[in-house]
Amino acid sequence: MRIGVVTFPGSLDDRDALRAVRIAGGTPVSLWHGDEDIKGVDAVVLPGGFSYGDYLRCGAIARFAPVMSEIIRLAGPPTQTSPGLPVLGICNGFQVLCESHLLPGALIRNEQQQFICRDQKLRIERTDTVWTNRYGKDDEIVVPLKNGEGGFAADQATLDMLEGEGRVVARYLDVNPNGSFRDIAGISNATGTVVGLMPHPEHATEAGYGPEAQAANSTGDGTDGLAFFTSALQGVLSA
Amino acid sequence: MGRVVIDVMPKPEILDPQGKAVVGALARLGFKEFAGARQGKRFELEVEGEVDQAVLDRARQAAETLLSNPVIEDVVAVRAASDQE
Amino acid sequence: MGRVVIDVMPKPEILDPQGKAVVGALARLGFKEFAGARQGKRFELEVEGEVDQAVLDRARQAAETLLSNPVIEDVVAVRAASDQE
Amino acid sequence: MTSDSMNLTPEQRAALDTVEKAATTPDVEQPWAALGMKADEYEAVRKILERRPTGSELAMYSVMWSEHCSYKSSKVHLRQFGEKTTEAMKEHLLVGIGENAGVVDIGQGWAVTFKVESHNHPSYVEPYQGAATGVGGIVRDIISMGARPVAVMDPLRFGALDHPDTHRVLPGIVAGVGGYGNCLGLPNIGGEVSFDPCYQGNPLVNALAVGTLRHEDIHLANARGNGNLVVLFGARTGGDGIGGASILASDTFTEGGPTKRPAVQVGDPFAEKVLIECCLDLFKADVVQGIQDLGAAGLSCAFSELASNGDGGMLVHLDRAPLRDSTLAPEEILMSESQERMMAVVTPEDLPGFLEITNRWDVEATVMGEVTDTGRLVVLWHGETIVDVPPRSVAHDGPVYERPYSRPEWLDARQADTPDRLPKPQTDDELKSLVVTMAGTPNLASRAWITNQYDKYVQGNTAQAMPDDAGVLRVDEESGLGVAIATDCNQRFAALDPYTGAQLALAEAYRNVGVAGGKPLAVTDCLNFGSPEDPAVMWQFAEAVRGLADGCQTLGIPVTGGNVSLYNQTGSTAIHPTPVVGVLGVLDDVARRTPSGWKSAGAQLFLLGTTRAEFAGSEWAWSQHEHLGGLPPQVDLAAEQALATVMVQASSDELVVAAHDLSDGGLAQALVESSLRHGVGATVSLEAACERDGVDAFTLLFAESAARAVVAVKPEAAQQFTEACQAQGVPVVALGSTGGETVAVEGRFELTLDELRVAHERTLPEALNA
Ligand SMILES: Nc1ncnc2c1ncn2[C@@H]1O[C@H](COP(=O)(O)OP(=O)(O)O)[C@@H](O)[C@H]1O
Ligand SMILES: [Mg+2]
Repeated sequence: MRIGVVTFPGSLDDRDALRAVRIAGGTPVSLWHGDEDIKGVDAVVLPGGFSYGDYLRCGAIARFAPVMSEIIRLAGPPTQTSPGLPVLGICNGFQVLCESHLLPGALIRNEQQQFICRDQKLRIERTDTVWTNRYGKDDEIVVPLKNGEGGFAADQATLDMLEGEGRVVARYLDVNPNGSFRDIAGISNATGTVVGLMPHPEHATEAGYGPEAQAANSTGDGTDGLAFFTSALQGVLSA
Repeated sequence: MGRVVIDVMPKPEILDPQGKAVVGALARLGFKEFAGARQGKRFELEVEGEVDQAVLDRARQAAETLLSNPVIEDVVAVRAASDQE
Repeated sequence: MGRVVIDVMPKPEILDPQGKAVVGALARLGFKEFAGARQGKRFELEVEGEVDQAVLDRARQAAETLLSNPVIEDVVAVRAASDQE
Repeated sequence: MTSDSMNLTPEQRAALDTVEKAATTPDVEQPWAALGMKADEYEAVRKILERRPTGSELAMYSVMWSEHCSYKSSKVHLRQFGEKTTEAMKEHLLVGIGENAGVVDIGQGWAVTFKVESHNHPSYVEPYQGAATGVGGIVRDIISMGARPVAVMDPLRFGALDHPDTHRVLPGIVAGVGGYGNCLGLPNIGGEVSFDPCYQGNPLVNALAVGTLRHEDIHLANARGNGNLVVLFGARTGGDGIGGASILASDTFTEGGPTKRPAVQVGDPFAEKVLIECCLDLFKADVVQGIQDLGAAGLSCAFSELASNGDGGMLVHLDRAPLRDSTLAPEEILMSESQERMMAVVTPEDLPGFLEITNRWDVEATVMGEVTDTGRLVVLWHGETIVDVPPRSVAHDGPVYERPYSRPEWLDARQADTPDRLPKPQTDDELKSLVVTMAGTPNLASRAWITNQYDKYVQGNTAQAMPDDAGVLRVDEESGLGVAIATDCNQRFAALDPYTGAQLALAEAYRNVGVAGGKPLAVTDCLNFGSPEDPAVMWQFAEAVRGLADGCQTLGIPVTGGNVSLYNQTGSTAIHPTPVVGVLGVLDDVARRTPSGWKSAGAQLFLLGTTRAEFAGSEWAWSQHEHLGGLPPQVDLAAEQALATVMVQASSDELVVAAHDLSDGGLAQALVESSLRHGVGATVSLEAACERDGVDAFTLLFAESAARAVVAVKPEAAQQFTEACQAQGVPVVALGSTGGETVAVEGRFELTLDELRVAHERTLPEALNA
């Protein structure tokens, strides 16, 4: 199973995402923003960071990178021959997905006007996505969150649509760290192939380097995020 | 050399955390008469030569594809910069 | 209800990384006619009643103390919003 | 790549101050004083050149001979760091003092480079950008050694928490440190925050960066090889911080604000991030002979240092420098401190490969000139010679001052005013409420409001960070080899006695690293002081350096680099001497580090070290009585060494589950912090320790004696652990055990973790969110 991780200028968590894919048992493949070729990978992770410095708007410039045209084309609505390329956008990657209109809504500046780094409790609400099928419904986990512009925003109709179609993948518990509407931490497209998530599961895949905080369904050693990556291995196979 | 000014503001119905912070800070400094505040962006683009309608059309296109995100923002103005600006 | 518009731009001599990123992105998207770009801020403040000179004076004061950082930014305009805005 | 050889107009040519013109117009008035030069310094330049300098030469000498770049006041003292480094101490030193940063061998072919620097004055003027560019600058030092930057730390000092200017300065500085570091993808793994009115007009922003590399990847700043090319790459040059190096760093602030408002530098962390990745690719492709970052004094520094550390000559075409502002004069280009620039020496054969990599990263690169064997640094401007100097005279042979120093006469009175006269708590109830109050003083309260704005996870190698005693990083993913780093300084101790104070700073950082399980290897320091022209300040400086150098010699760990920041004062009032010390240690496997909080009940608690009635300069004396007097705690470096030896061994034998060194706030604060860390309380009994050391409960809880730690030991390992302590001669006494929802002192009082948490966590948010 080959999972590609895109490096944009200013990507930061790309090496961490590659490591997470490896720990999960997949084959990590580095992808370069300036290439249209995605090297035939089975799935793609758009990593965290500050692509192009996050100047203008987060993800706005990265969305026009050559590699994104290919990803947008392959990840688009499913066709008879293809269920759509699975894509996980983490933090800045989530912002790129919204700017690319692969996911609805947008991410705006944190309500408290500060960058925040914390161990964040989440509830996994949708488990029939490529990226969350190894979690149980309503599992409570802890993964790091670190962002300055992580507030998920959309109009009422879009929010109602997301809720109605069960497309909220993860929700913040205990603390809403950035003013996200309806405590939304992550959403998916209709088919569950494309997922955007503000917190960082790739930073909770190795014992000793993840969060110390625990939740009801925590693994106990700070590796609650690993299942995002093991899910993809599973999900791509059965797709 | 000409200059185009493009103004982009958060959509009224979308939460504007920066605007909210601005009203709060204004009130704390005693500027209580300002009951609301919104914070957007102002771009200035430079072109060789005159700013004519063709340039303005291109600038609007740039504003709508790159400089604003239609989900959360409106392009409120695209115009030639006046001389004092 | 009146509205005051305040425009704040990075000082010309100061590095403007955002503007730099914008020109680069515009060029990559084929908007090569825009040779330079600067990105600043636009504020809209709401007041009860008319925007008269007194309000504008207060707004300028707010612009200069809070809304801009005089070390790196200039307040380029403080004015009543026109009706279309 | 060729110079934009737009020819100068006749007027421009006439206005240009060339070497030729300087030789024939010896009497032209020059603005050396406005550039911060002294008359004798200007004369010295004339003597070196045997003529008057050109405007461009004057610009170069003035910035390079400024206090900030030349260390002219501090040099005679700093020499001790080299002189007191014995051969044995150099065992792990791959690159010592003098390069951009020292490099330390940590084994398995890995090396680490680290250094701390100040950005104090710029951060007062423009907190966000000042702090941001401070981080940017120190990170470029790390890159220029050939290393990948892997973490930052930020020792910060502010005025009183309730002072209005602190509310302007602190949020901006913290946002700037975070904004830049987070955007670079460098985890922040620790630092310090201290509040003291002495910093009201003069906050301190020190930034430390760490990088890792393989031994064979070390790069140095020198220009060798006649005919090799000198390449400037990164951001364009603008008018940032022109004259900053001399004017900013050599001038004091007067009451109410800076005397001169310097042009502020604005950082572009994105450009720096790209520059980091680009440099790493250049190193990997082996297309760089020598490399230098551009910081203070910009091109003046890069040209002259590269040339004088190499074959001694260089010819550059200054008009080729890509500019952000086309109106800049050559003098300004030479002085500009625009950020995010680097300079490399590249062989002609490697140039295509070099440019391929810079293109891939969209980084502008320009061949400025070449290395020569003439022994002269020659700078051309559109073909005209505007600089022709011996590079060493600019970079290394600046003035050296033996500034007069004398022990301030007020010190006797201060030292005589001991805390003995202060009223102490009498009852257990008073002790109990003091524990709560102290947990919430500005200097002891939780730093989460600040540290939550820093990314500590990025890169995935952070084994430990805030609020633990030391930051711990994995360096090798296979073996778990890693480093622990801590920075410390109690400026009140240094104010009472700078020699001892500097040693206490060293001892505390050393202890923090040792307690976390790191074997201390090397030291970096940032010496923040007032004006060297004040003999009292100069004495403090001399004493602090002597103390630190002696201390390092005793501990057997070398100073590998650092920074001096002088003129930190408002009017004639200097800050407390603030010698910030960073210590780096190595762990064979970071999985066996010792965290500072206990995670579970049932561990046995021991107190290591001896407690004396040492309250001078303590947080108790200061926060409860605004008292600063007496003599600081005793330093016993042999005891620190023994403590670290025990703790490093215990961590690698996995005997201990947690350990916290005792420093500000003493034992009480350590118990509170270690209990709050994971919400697991403790029950302790003070009697045995009090009796052994002949002190009362108050002293045991709040004194700030050095060489102490509280350690949580697995019950089955208790005997082995105490024997290990005894074998090293480390005093050890059982305190109690972990568990429960309270911090309980048997027979005296009990505090719930909830009330302690509220007291500890609310101070900063209440003050700063207002
Ligand atoms: N400015 C800062 N940036 C990052 N971490 C900080 C900062 N200030 C304090 N910390 C961290 O907070 C914790 C507590 O700080 P402090 O009480 O000064 O530690 P210690 O007394 O062990 O030196 C430490 O982990 C320290 O590294
Ligand atoms: Mg400590």
